[in-house]
Formats: sequence, structure tokens, C-alpha cells
Amino acid sequence: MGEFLTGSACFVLAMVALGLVRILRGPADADRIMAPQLLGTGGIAVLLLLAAATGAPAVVDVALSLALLAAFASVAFVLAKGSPAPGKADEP
Amino acid sequence: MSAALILDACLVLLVLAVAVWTIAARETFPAIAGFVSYGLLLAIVWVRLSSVDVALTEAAIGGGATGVLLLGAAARLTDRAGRRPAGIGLRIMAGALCLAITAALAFVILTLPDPAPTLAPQAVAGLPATGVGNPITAVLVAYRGIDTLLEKIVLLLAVIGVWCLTPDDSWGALPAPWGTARQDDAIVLLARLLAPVGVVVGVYIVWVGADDPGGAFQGGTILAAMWLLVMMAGLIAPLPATSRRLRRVLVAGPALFLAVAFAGFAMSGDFLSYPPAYAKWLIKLIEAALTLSIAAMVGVLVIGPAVRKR
Amino acid sequence: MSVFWSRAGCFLGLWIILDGLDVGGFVLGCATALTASRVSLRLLPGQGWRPRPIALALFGLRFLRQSVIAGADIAWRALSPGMPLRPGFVLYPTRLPEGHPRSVFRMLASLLPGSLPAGPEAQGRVPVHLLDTARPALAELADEEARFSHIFGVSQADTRASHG
Amino acid sequence: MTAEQLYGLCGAGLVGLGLFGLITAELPLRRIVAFNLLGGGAFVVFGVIARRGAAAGLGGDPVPQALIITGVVVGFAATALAVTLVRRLHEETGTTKFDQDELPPETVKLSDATLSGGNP
Amino acid sequence: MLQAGGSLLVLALMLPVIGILLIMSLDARHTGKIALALMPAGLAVALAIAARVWTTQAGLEYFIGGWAPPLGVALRADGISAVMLVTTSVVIGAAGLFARAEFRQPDNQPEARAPLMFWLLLLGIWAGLNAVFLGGDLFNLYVALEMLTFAAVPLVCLSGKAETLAAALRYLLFALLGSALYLLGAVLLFGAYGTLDIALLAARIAAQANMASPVWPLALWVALALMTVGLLAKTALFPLHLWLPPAHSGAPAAASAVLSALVVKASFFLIVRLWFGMLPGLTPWLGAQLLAALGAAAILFGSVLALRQARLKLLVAYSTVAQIGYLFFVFPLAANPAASTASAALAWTGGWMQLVSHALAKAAMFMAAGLIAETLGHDRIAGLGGVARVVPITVIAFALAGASLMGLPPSGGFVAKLLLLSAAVSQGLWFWAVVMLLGGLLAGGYLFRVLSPALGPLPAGWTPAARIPRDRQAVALVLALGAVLLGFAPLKSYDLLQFGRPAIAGAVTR
Amino acid sequence: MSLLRDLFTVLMVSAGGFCFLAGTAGLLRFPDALTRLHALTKADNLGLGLIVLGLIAQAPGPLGALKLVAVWLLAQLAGATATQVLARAVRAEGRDSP
Repeated sequence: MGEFLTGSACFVLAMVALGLVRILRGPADADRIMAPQLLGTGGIAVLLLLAAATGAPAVVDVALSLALLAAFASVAFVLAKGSPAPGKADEP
Repeated sequence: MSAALILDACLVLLVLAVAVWTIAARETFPAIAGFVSYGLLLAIVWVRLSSVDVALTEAAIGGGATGVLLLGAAARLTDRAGRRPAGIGLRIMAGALCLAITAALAFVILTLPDPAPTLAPQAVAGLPATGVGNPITAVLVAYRGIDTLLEKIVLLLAVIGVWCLTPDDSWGALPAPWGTARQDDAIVLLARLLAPVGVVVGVYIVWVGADDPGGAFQGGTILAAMWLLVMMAGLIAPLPATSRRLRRVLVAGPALFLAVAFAGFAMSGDFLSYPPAYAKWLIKLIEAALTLSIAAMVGVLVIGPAVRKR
Repeated sequence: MSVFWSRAGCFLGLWIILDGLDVGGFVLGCATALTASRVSLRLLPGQGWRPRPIALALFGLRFLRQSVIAGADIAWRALSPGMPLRPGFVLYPTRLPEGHPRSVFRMLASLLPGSLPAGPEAQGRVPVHLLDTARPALAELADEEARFSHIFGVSQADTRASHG
Repeated sequence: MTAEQLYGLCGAGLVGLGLFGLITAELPLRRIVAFNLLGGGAFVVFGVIARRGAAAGLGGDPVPQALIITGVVVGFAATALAVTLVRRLHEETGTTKFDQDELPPETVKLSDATLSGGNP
Repeated sequence: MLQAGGSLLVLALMLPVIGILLIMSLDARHTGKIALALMPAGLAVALAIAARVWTTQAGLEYFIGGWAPPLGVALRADGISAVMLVTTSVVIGAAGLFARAEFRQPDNQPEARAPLMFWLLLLGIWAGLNAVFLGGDLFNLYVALEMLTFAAVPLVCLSGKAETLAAALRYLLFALLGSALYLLGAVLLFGAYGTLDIALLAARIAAQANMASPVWPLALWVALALMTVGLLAKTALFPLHLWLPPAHSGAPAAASAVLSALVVKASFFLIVRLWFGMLPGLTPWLGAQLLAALGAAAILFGSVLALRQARLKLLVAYSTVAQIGYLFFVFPLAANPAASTASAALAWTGGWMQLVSHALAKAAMFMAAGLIAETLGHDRIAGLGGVARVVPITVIAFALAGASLMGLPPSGGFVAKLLLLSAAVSQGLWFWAVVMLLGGLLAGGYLFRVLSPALGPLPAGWTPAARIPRDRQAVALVLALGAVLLGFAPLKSYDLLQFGRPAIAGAVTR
Repeated sequence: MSLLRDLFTVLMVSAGGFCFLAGTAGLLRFPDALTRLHALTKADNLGLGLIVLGLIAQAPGPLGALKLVAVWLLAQLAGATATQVLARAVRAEGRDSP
């Protein structure tokens, strides 16, 4: 079972890697900021798989922390983008 | 070749690729997006290196604090690199130098002594005297507590340094790190829902740190992240540098740590030693106070100083 | 006050999920749960929320189903060779009161198949990005909204903010 | 090749990349990021050393692991200070670039700096 | 386990920390008072440590928390630590007295930024310095170095002017590069030897070197190279000096004094710890020559640039670049395997004398330069005419400090350079001797550029931009006199520098 | 019983992995930022959910299983917020207009 779970973690990681290539290339900054978002979800999956594969329950706590903070990069980005010209990000 | 090794190889390649992207990207923002991803990947690397405590730290710092800090700066600083990149001669020379250093490092790492020297047995042997079960916590608070104490002073000095960058006419003003734009209600909702959950998780991470991976810094950073989130949502205002309450919270952890350290002289004969009977509870008390201070420090470092009045 | 205690109970539950049942930890867990509940109450006062437990559980299940459909929908579009996409926007006129109900609903809507609230609303109309404009998205959203307002006990006609 | 060696090489590579960025980047913010890469590399190397020291039922030597945590904290504080400095510089001057060339302005030619002094 | 004198070491380390915590938690009105009250206490502790080292003729050592290395962290004080501790508390105390009026919290007004920050950062620097001089553990020293950086960088831009911000940023980037390289080296040493304790490392390295078939310990040399380069960046040795002049000239005078006199020396101190303390008898000859060559280049380059400066503070800062160069002659001269013990000891003493006398002289000089700039409202050398008539004490302080820098007898600088020179001559290393003499001449040149107009007539119709109180001038004068009087110190007292040398490990290893 | 449990895990984790594959395919193929955002959040969150479901069978006890669910819920919350927030950012950059 451990081997299968590790293999799955590897697969998810590879998928994340491919997605990362696409996102980081842009074109817009908003595309790029999806990278931490992608890694958030993918990273949580990888960590949970690893936790189960290696029987290390503490690793779930790492995944928990990542999940808790997963939206931070996006939020920080949007707020920072919005602040030099107030309301800019809010106009439709 | 086992699945684990393939995973490691993938991870290493991915980390290096993201690092190359971060250095090579022409524009600043993509580089920083790459860097935040790099931080998240490192958290997985730490798990693979059996350092779950470090992984937690990296997740909290890389996923929360550093990301907010750098993304905020990158989105605001509109500077672009000049048309003329660093001279090609400099780049070649720097490249050769860095290549040489990498090669030397690689060689050293591959030829490190086998079996590796380790302090693990000694660290484990000392655990009963500290009353904690997580050897890393024992290292941080007992064996090498002085490092942790001085590190808190470093953090405090960083806070002072950041405050020092307040323009004189704004001293005492509220920092407004995220402008005054109308708040996005998705962010507000996230803050309202997540912050209390984050409080529970943060305290939990500190609490388990005594015996399992976790600890004051990891938990404190999560609490700081929640504080930041609530401020980002505009639900509470940041505290000014002149706030006495804030300063006392900043100082509380290091001060208690120092007081216990000096009390060690009287109680068990040595600075920063714990009487075995109370060691466990003293350490937990210190961790609790440090958590609050760390949360405040990390928060203040990310918020930054008040900006110039216009 | 009952809001406070019910939330504290939830947070204590979360603590137990995280830490397990251990005596020393339980005491701290209680203290933490009370703190978290206070934080929560300060950030999100309890008025205007009368969720019905059983309906809520059913809604949760429905939500699960929807997110499975949403994921499968994306998977199908992404993997099918023709890539059937007709992306576009619609303006969805929401009848929910401004404030939390609307925010929560938008959050749930963002997990529905093929739709994604994008951008702030103007005069109560939420721009929603659709993967497939051929779908009856407006009707689906209205349906979800009706269920939502039923379960959380918010009246759709009420235009006054449920809290400030 | 063992996993430790793999990660060791990764750390060495990160150090090289970070150093390169720190030397050649034009914008201070990029240098700060490069410094973080460099620090990350150094910590990975340290982590490998910790992993190699696995003994006494632990997955790694706890002493370096604890020191890495301290190091990460210090690195974060450095990043925060540097970013704040860059932002303040930008606020004051509208740019974050600072003169990379060595001589501060207002030097006099050696021939003018006669030993009789620069009395007007 | 009772460890004699240990509490003194802890106290030296923690006094400034206590100050920081107190200032942060109390009302701002007490800021200056708390800091100034701690300074005599710190001096007393430093003197007590020196006395202890003197009477025991060996190092003090303290295992924190009773945890012996390699698991725990040791604090150690040998002769050079004691000297550095005393020098530090003298200079910090002087800076505190000098800055007392400038950084006073305004009465009956809301708290002001600069005074609060200045005292906190000054105490931070003090804590960092003491931690560097007492640290026996490479990682603990890393934290100490960072304390120093984090306190020094904001001091540079305390005024908040744009050019000082740029200078501070440049300084910070150099310092961070330095710390990262240092840390990397420490990491490799831990990987190879399983400890971060300098004394234990020394023992393990020596044991490895004594083995019948010594493996070329590449890890050791890579680590040493990385750490040395990192520390050189923090010491601002040519060609890594670019950050220093703008940083040191932009800071407030009291801060410049501390930065130039002490902070750059801390990393030099660590290089010495590594090369002499960690590698007793194994100092790489080629490396030592290389360091000295860089030192020589620094002397020449720094002096020539000092000669070209149009502003007084920059001139003084470039003079620091040059004077740092002398320190690095210690490496080939004190670690020369061919040299006699006496000659090596001469060089060792000379190096530390240079450090201490430069610390006092440069602190005096920066204070004097600051006072001159305050009086005139600018610090252009071309506009110094007649300033000696306005602030005579200050100009005398500047001149006395300059005499020590040039190496005029009977100053401390003279003794330092004489010792180094005679060591170089006795070891047949003529080249370094020539550079030292040349450096003295160039120093004479740039100081003359300042003093000649300063002693000239005042321009007609001149009014001072500010009145300078006597006591601030006196502080600079006392420091400058100290630098000169060091030349009169009884020879016997130099022995203090030798306690614990060269095998710092030898004195304290059990 | 153990075999059945393992089979369930294999099935669910494989399905989760497939969702990640689909999400990445969407990221690579979809034409603009907003459609990619759909792919990113919905497919990956479902993938994570399925993996969590599969791992619940392997969890050491009921509390461990609930913890996994908690992780998934938090990830959902983060995903839902990030999608909306990013969708606005995309539109603010003016590349897609309604």
C-alpha cells in the first residue's frame, strides 16, 4: 500500500509541476498567482498521501497548516494590487 | 528504483526548476510567484527529509508570512529592471563562481563522513531532564535555549528596525498596509470564518510541540497569519508602533524566558537550566508566552511601518 | 449566549479532532475553544442566522454532490478532444440580502459546476463567469439560492442587510 | 544514489542559483528573493546533514533540525527588514534602484586634493 | 556544576538585552536613562571579566544551562574577548554620553521616533557585540552576527533621508550575503565534525590532522573559505568594502562611531577565532598571505580614496576602509610557521593594539566630524576654514585621533604599527612593512587635508549653524586621548592579549 | 476486510489522481485565465476530496479520519475564496470583460 500511495503522490506532484509551467508563463499576473493556489491543493494532497504512506500522522498537521494558509497568497496579491489605485480592483 | 526515490527525484527537479525560474524570470512578479511556490515545495522537501517540525515552519512562513510580504511588495513596487541587464562579463564571472561553489559543495556533501556524526542519542538521553518528548523542542528551549532567546531578540530588533523606518511625521500613526480600498467581501467572509479556526489550530500546533512536531514558532506564525487576515479584511485596525499594549505583548515572551533563565541560577545553579521537577511546565509556560510574542512580531514585520502622511 | 456556546462546542470538537482525547490537552482545548468562540462572535455576530440542522446536513450532502459534478464536468471538458467550451458572462440577479448571506452564497456558487462569480455586483446583479453559456445557469443558480435561503432561514425578499 | 545525496545536490544547486541571483540581480527585491533561495539551499544542506544523522529512533539529528527552524526565523526577519527598507526607499525616491557603481558622488580629483588642503 | 566566573559572562551578554526589554515595556521618557544606567554596569562586568582572565591567566568558560557541548552552547572569554568587551563598553558608553543630548525624548510631548530607536538599536549593537566576543559556538555566533546586522542597518538610516536608506539597503544586502555564506560554512563543519563548538572542532580537526594518513579534509577548507569570505563582506575588507563609506558616513555621528569602531571589528574577530582558534597550528599559509594582500590593497586603495573625498564624513569612512587593512597583517605574521614565537606574539599584540587604538581613535574622529558638521551646517572639506577657532576641543580631538591613525609616536596607533612592522621585518616580510609605512604617509596626507584648513582663518561674517556644548566635545577628546595614551600602557599589560592564544582551545579544553 | 479497504483506497486515490490530471489538462488547454481558474479550483479540489476519501479508509481511527476531512474543508474554503478573489483580479487586469 505504501508504495502505491507514494507513487500516487509522485503522480500528483508531476501533475502539479506541469500545471506550474503553464501558470508561471502568464500572461497576466493573475495567472501567475494561481501557482501558489495550485501548489496549495496539490501540496496538501501530496502531504496527505505521504503521511499515509509513511505512517507519520504529524505530516497531516503540515497539510493542515497549508490548507489554513492556502488562500493567503491570492488574498495578499489582490489587496496589494488594489491598494495603489483604490477601488481599481473593484470596478467591473 | 523505488517509488520514493522517483518522488524525491521529481521533487528535486521541480524545486530546482522553480528556483531557476525565480532567478531567470525577467519581470519581478513572476519571479515572486515562483518563489512562493518554492516555499511550498520546500515544505514537502522537509517532510521527505524527516523534519516535520521544519516542514511546519516552512509551511507557516512560506505559505503565509513571506508570501504576503513579498507579493505585497512586488505588486506595489512598479520598478522594472532596466533594459541593460547586468553586464555580460559580470554574469559570466558570477556564473563561473557560483558553479564552482556549487561543485565544491556538491563534492563535500557527497563525501561527508560515513557514518555521519550525530547528536541524536545525546539529545534523546537528555530528554527526561527536560520533561518534553519532542527532542527538537528540547534543543530549542533547553539544550540550546540561548540561541532561541537571542533569536527572539533578533526578531525584536527586526521589529524595531521596521518601526525605525517610519517617517518622523507618521510616528504613532496607524500602518495602512493594504490601503483603504473597499474590502472584497470574499476576503471578509474568509477572515470571519477562518480566523477562529486558525486560533484553535495555532494553539494546537504549539501544544503538540512539547511531544510531537510543532512548537511556539510554528503556532505563533499561524496565529500571526490569522491576525493579518483579519486586518486584511479590514475587520480590525493594525496597532501603531506607539501602542503600549502591543509592545508589552512583543516583549512578554522574551522577558519571561529571560526571567526563567535567570531564575535557573537560583533554582538549579545554572543560567537557563530548569529544575527537573518543574521543567516540563516551565517550558510550556515559556512556549505559551513566546507564542504570543512571536505572533505579534511576525504580524508587525509583515504589516510594516506607517507610511508618510500625504 | 447560546450562539456563543454552540460555537465553542464546535471549536472544542475541532480541538478534539486535532489533539485527541487527552486530559491536559482537553483543559487547554476548552480554554482555546472559548477564546476562539469569542473571536468568532466578535468577527461574526450571531444575528440573522438560524440554520436548521437536518436541512443543513442535507444541504451539505447536496453540496458534496455538486462539487463532484463540478469536478467531473471540468474533467470532461478538459480531457475531451474537442474541448467543449463556450465561456462567457451572465449577470445573475440575486434576491438575497446584502451581507453575509450573499457572500456565503457566492462562495457556494463558485463551487457549482461551470459557474464562477467574478467581480462585484452592481444593483444586486452578480456577474457570473460560465464555462458553457448554453447551460441554463441562471435557473440553476436561482434554484440553489432558494434552497440556500430556506436552509439558513434568510428571506430572499428581505433587502435590508442582515447585519452591518 | 540515495535520497540524501539527491537532496544534498539540490541544496548545492539552490545555493549556487541564489548566489548568482544575489550577485547579478538588478532590483533589490530580486536580490532579496535570491537571498531567500540561497538561505533555503543552505537549510536544505543542513537538513540533509540532519537526515544523515538519524539515530536513536529519530528520523534525523534534532540539533540541526532545531537550528534550521531558528535559521528560517532569522531569515524571515531579514526578509521583512529588507522589504520594508526597499518599500521605504521606493516611497522616498520613486525607485528602488540604488547606485550600483562604487564611488559616491562628490569626489575630487587626486590632483586637486593637494596637500595644501581645499581652502576656498 | 559550578563554573567559576560564568555568571559574569552571562551578565555581560544579557545586560543590554535586559535594557532592550525594559525600554520596550516602559514609558519612552526613561529610554535614555535606562540605557545610560546600564553602560557603567556593563563596563564593570567587562572589567571584572578582564580581571578574572588576568588573574587566572586562562580563559573563562561557561556551559549554558549546564549542557556541555556538543549538545549545549558554551560561552568563552579569553584575553582578546576581555579586551574587546572592555573596549566595547568604553566606546558604547562614550557614544551614549555623546548622544545623550541629541537623542533625548522631548518633554511633555508625545514620544518621538528617533530617540527611542537610537537607544534600542545601540543596546542591540552592544548585545550583538558581546555575544560575538563571548560566543563559543558557531551557530550561536551566527545569531549574534544577525543581531549586529539588524541593529546596525536601521541605525544607518535613522535620519530617514533617501541616500541613507539606499546606503542601509546596500549594507543589509552585503551583510545578508555574508551571514548566508557564514552559515553555509558552519553547516558543512557540522556535517563533517558533528559539532559547532569551536573548541571541540579544534580538537577534532587536530585529531584528524594527526592521523597517519590524513585525508585532505576538503569540507574543512570549503567551509573555512565560505565563512571567511562571508565575514570579510561584513568587515568590509577590500574589495568587499563598497557598502561601508555611504553607510558609515550617513549614520548619526554617535552611531557612525560605534559602527566604524566596533561593528566591523566583530566579524574580523570571528575570522581570527576561526583561523587561530579553530585551526591551531594549521593556518593555511597561502590563505594568510592572500588576506594580508587584500589588507594591503585596502590600505592603499582606502587611503587614496580618503584623500579624494570632498566630504569630511566620507573621508573618515574611507579611512576606516584603510585602517581595517592593517588588521589582516596578523594572519601571515602571527601564523607564520617559520617565525619565532616571540615574533608571532609581537604581531598578535600589534594586531589587537591596532584594533583597539583604531576603535578609540575612529570613534573620536567620527564624533569630532559630526560636531564639526553640526557647527558648520555641512561637512564639505573645502568649507572647513577656521573651524578650529570655533570648536577647538573638537579639532584637537580630531588631530589626536588622526595622530594615532597615522601612527605618530607615542600614540597607541604608533605602538600597534611598530609591533606589526617589527614582526614583519623580523620575519623578512619586507613587502608588508613597506605597505604599512606607505599607509601611514597617506593617512598623514588625508588628515592634513582636513587639519590645514581647519586651523586657518575664519571666513569673514561667518556664524555657526549650531552651538556645540562642551561636554559633547569632551567625550570625543577623551576617546582620542585614550587612543594616544594607549601608547603609554605598560608592556606587561599586553600579556592580557596573549591569554588563551593561540590555541584558544588549549586553554579551556578539559 | 483489509483487502476491501485497500481496494477502496486504491480506487479513490486513483480517481483523485485522475482529477488532478484533468485539472492540469485544463490548465494547459483552456484559453484564458478565467476558464483556467475553473479548472484549477474545481478539478483539484475534487481530486483532493477523493484522495481524502481514499485515505480515510487507511486512517488510524475516527479522529484521524475527521482530521483529514477538516483539512479538506479548509482547502475548500481557501479554494472558494481564492477563486472569487482571483476572478476579480483577472477582470481588473482587463483581459476578459463581460
